[in-house]
Amino acid sequence: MLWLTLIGLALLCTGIGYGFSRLSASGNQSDVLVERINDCLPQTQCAQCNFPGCRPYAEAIATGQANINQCPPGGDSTIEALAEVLGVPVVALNVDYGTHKEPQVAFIDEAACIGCTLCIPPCPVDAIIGSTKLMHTVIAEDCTGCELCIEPCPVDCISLVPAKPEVSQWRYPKPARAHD
Amino acid sequence: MSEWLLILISAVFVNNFVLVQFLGLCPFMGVSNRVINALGLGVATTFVLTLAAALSHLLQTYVLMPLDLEYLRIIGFIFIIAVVVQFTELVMRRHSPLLHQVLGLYLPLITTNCAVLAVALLATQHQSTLLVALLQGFGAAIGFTLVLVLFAAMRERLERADIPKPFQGAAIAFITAGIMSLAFMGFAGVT
Amino acid sequence: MNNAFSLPTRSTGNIMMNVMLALIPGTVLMVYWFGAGIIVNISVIMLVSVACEAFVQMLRQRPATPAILDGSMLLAAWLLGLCLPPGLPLFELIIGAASMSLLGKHVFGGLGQNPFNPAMVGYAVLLISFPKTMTAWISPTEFSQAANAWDSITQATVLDRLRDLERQGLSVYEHTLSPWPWNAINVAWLFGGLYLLARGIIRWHIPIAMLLSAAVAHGLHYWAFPQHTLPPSSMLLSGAMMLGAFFIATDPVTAPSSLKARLLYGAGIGFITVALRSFSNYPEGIAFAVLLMNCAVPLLDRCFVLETKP
Amino acid sequence: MIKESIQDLPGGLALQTPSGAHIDSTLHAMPLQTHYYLPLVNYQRDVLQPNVSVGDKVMGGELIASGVIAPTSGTITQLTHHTWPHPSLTKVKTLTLAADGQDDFLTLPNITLCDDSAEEKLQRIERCSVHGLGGAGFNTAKKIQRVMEHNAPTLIVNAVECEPGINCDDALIQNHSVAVIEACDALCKWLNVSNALLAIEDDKTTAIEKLTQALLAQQSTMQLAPLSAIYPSGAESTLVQRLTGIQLTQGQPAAKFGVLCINVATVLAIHQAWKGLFSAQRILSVTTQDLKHSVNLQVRFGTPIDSTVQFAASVNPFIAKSLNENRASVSVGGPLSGFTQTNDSTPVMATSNALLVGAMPIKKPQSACIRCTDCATVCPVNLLPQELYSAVSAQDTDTAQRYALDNCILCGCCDLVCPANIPLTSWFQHGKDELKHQRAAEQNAVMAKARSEKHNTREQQRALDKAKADAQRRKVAAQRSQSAIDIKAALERVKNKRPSS
Repeated sequence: MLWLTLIGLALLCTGIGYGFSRLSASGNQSDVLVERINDCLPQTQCAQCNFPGCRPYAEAIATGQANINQCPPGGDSTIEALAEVLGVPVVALNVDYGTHKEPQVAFIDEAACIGCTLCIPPCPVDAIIGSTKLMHTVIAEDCTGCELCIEPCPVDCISLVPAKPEVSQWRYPKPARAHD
Repeated sequence: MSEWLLILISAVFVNNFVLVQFLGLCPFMGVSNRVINALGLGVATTFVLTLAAALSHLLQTYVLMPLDLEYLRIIGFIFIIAVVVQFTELVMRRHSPLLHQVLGLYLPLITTNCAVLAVALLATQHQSTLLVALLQGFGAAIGFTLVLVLFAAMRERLERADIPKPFQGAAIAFITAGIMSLAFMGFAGVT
Repeated sequence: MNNAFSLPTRSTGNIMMNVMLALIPGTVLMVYWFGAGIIVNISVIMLVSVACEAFVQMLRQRPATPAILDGSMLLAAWLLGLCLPPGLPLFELIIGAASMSLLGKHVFGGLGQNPFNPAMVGYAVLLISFPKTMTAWISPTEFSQAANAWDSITQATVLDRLRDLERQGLSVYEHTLSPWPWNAINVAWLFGGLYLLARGIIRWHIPIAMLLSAAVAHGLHYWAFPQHTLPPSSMLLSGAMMLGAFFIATDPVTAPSSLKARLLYGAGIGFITVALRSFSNYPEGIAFAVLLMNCAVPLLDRCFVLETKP
Repeated sequence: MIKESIQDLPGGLALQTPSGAHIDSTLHAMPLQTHYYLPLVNYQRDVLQPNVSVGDKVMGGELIASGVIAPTSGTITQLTHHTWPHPSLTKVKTLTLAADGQDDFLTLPNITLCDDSAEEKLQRIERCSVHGLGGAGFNTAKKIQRVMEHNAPTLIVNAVECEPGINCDDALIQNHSVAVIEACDALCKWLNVSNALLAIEDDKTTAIEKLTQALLAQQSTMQLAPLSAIYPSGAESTLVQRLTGIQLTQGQPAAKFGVLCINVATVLAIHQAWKGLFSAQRILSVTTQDLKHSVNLQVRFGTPIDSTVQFAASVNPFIAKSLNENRASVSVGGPLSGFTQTNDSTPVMATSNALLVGAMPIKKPQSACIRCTDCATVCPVNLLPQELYSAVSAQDTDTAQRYALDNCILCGCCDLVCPANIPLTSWFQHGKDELKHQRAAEQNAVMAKARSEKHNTREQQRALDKAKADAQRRKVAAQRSQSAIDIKAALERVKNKRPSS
């Protein structure tokens, strides 16, 4: 009797296993996760995290190959958002990858530019326009301040400036609390 | 009718799994940081628990007892729970990807929820009918969902409170759960 | 802000003072019937809880004087004192006061942060830890020597006695109940509450919703089992009903924010109070009802994010 | 002629001006100053580029930057960083105009209501730099353009100044009621307005009387909407809601629903623009901090605050007294909505509707919030300020949004009633600003993501194309080299076949 039952159970297990293998489709769960992680990142595409862009970094986080504290432009708010999505504790930014700065944009000193076009391909968001032997310029609204164009410039005519003038960056300060 | 109502009330409040019997504490602490997550886990648990309670009852009554195999009860129930969870996940993924995206994360967690096994075990201890087992499972799950959601909302509020450093995080969560449990003790004796 | 507009100014301390003022008549009546034990309770609890408060403020390196002077702890201590039977052993009083102050308030960050009513936390801790002494409302005066046991045992024990009768399967009317001291005290609470309403310290939503739902729930129960329950007319004036409705449930810190949520909150307390009084092991359900509804407050607040005004 | 049955404001405060208050409704015109300071910044805090350079001579009315006109004729002497009337107390690029005393203005042709096109009328409003004079300083032409998309819009002329200490619109109406009604009628006619209302508090009896007379005299179709004097009845969202029933949420402009809600002084400015007059001045109330004495001045934009206050002091001895006692204390705006500014050469702008002179009231010590909900009772837009405060102070922007932080109109009622003296409005201002920046950052991230994806696909495509082209070239080269070898071999064969000589 016992043997019969065990055999029956084994058969049942096989059946269920077969059913599962038929039912289970290749999951797209990881894609969804990568997308949710990518949405938390600031999309500067600066590669400071040592990955070639925000999405590759998101993929690395999703597969557990990278930590959530490697994004200097995003700073603490990005780390908090990632911790929330992944259900892991919040950690401090890893300063090996850089420090958090206020938003900035690239600026080309147009007098010094020789029109070499070397800075155009590295720009991850196509924010530099210009042509051979002609002056280049940065579209400030599209620039993410990733600094990737600084290195290739042979005459060092690209610098980073604060994204917006002081007065539009100004925020109402946090009031004092009773026990601060 | 009033008997069924009593079973439900007893399962939801009086013998609340989390706050009175202290079962299923891991998801209670783990998935209560956001109300929306808590609700997701609660719904998934309700589904699985109700189904598992009924199936365990069937297994007990029609397989284990006639064959005198009651010593296999725990293994059998765990097997059933795992199957139900996996089954739920697969069906959900196939037929309702949206729901799966919302609840998918929590489904595997339910397998390890000791409350599910406890409900199945307790329901079979008192030689009850299938309907009673079903009601008990459902009531327990509703009770679980209720306190989970209440607790999640509470934790969202505590997150904004100015809690002394030594009590921040898990400490205050446990203290809060303790006081909630104290409140649920008021139901003691309701029959 | 600008003081050029002649707006009525009120401060936190002012609000607490008014509530304490409204507590005086009921307290006086309680002292009249139960003796100075009530005063002893209140003073011990006040002392211990203020000491706790000062200690915590010292640990957190914050000024203690304004925290004590806002009166919130004193008020909570007074309320807890009113709920305890006179002659409670000193160490129980200390435990109650410490749980109220530390567990009920300060672990959550102090004034304004606690999700549970501190006085009710203290009460529940005591009731569960020391059920025997906590339900012995025998007055120390000549009442205890009286021949008829019912005279010496007042209303909280009327509810107690009711439970015993019910357990024994006896009808309420086979025994004469003389709950009138408690009725009088409840009327005193009611007047205090009306004073608070008139001064605008509390709003009508919570007390009215609570009393209404308690009356409806009790009415249904009475209609179903008339011989096992008190008549609804005396129910609203029994136990701590009025104290709960006007002073405990209306604690703004632990009540929901919006008026709609407050109606639900009050109704929930009323219903649960009656349910617990009727079916649970404990004679009085208000403390647990308040704590249970406190559990639901964050969720209620999350559901009603806008104020609805008439 | 008078609109009946207006909904009550859900909340708000009846702010009484102190007894014995004296408001001077005469309009005192300020004499021409020697210097005017014109900040190169608009109401959205965008920095503007100047059209003129230092040393240029300008005529009154000349556009010296987009939306900024010269208030008089003179010479641009400086381009410096200068303070401007804003709570940030920051400095912005500012042009200094030294007046030449001629006060010559450019002349613009008259625009007639029937003959000229809508386009021309709008352009004229833009050209004369008409901005909202109620306090927000919106670009009026843009606002009207938005309303013109609607067929028969509703016009609400806002003359409600419920904040004590501000009475410039009251003074304007008392002095120019006929011109105001004329201007309103002209606007109605142009925009084909179906329903025109003029909202004013019911306690401004003189102004209402004069308006009624003017309405009768002009046979106007305007309706007067007297509102009970409860602060903040004049806020756009509550006003539109009460008069039309349209619920404005999340900072939606009323124009989207075909409602033009516009300040009464702005309406007059539009009308005057059509007549060729530039909008380079406004009426401004100067009030003592205790709100007991108030005068109304006609001030050109760019006039320094200190000279304005000095002039007010010369008109009213009580203001002079208050000024003597507290020389440095001036706040811009009313007692609730205003902010402290030092009494210096900071200029008056379109948004400055009042100056308060005197010592600021001392702030009472704060204590913890006990959720008493007094703030929710007075909130005119039905928010729960205590919950918002808890969310904003914990930097929980999601929760703050759930409690509708966007709907807050920053009226300051909750501050006034809070028993714990918590500066709630400052918190909400801070929270709104943080939210704005967060949303901008999210928007930028979305755009950058899209551009980066395009960049990546294009680069990949280019790499693929290149690889393909390389392969093709290699193949061709291989073929070519193969054929070269073949030719060589053939030549070789031919060579070998030839008999050697």
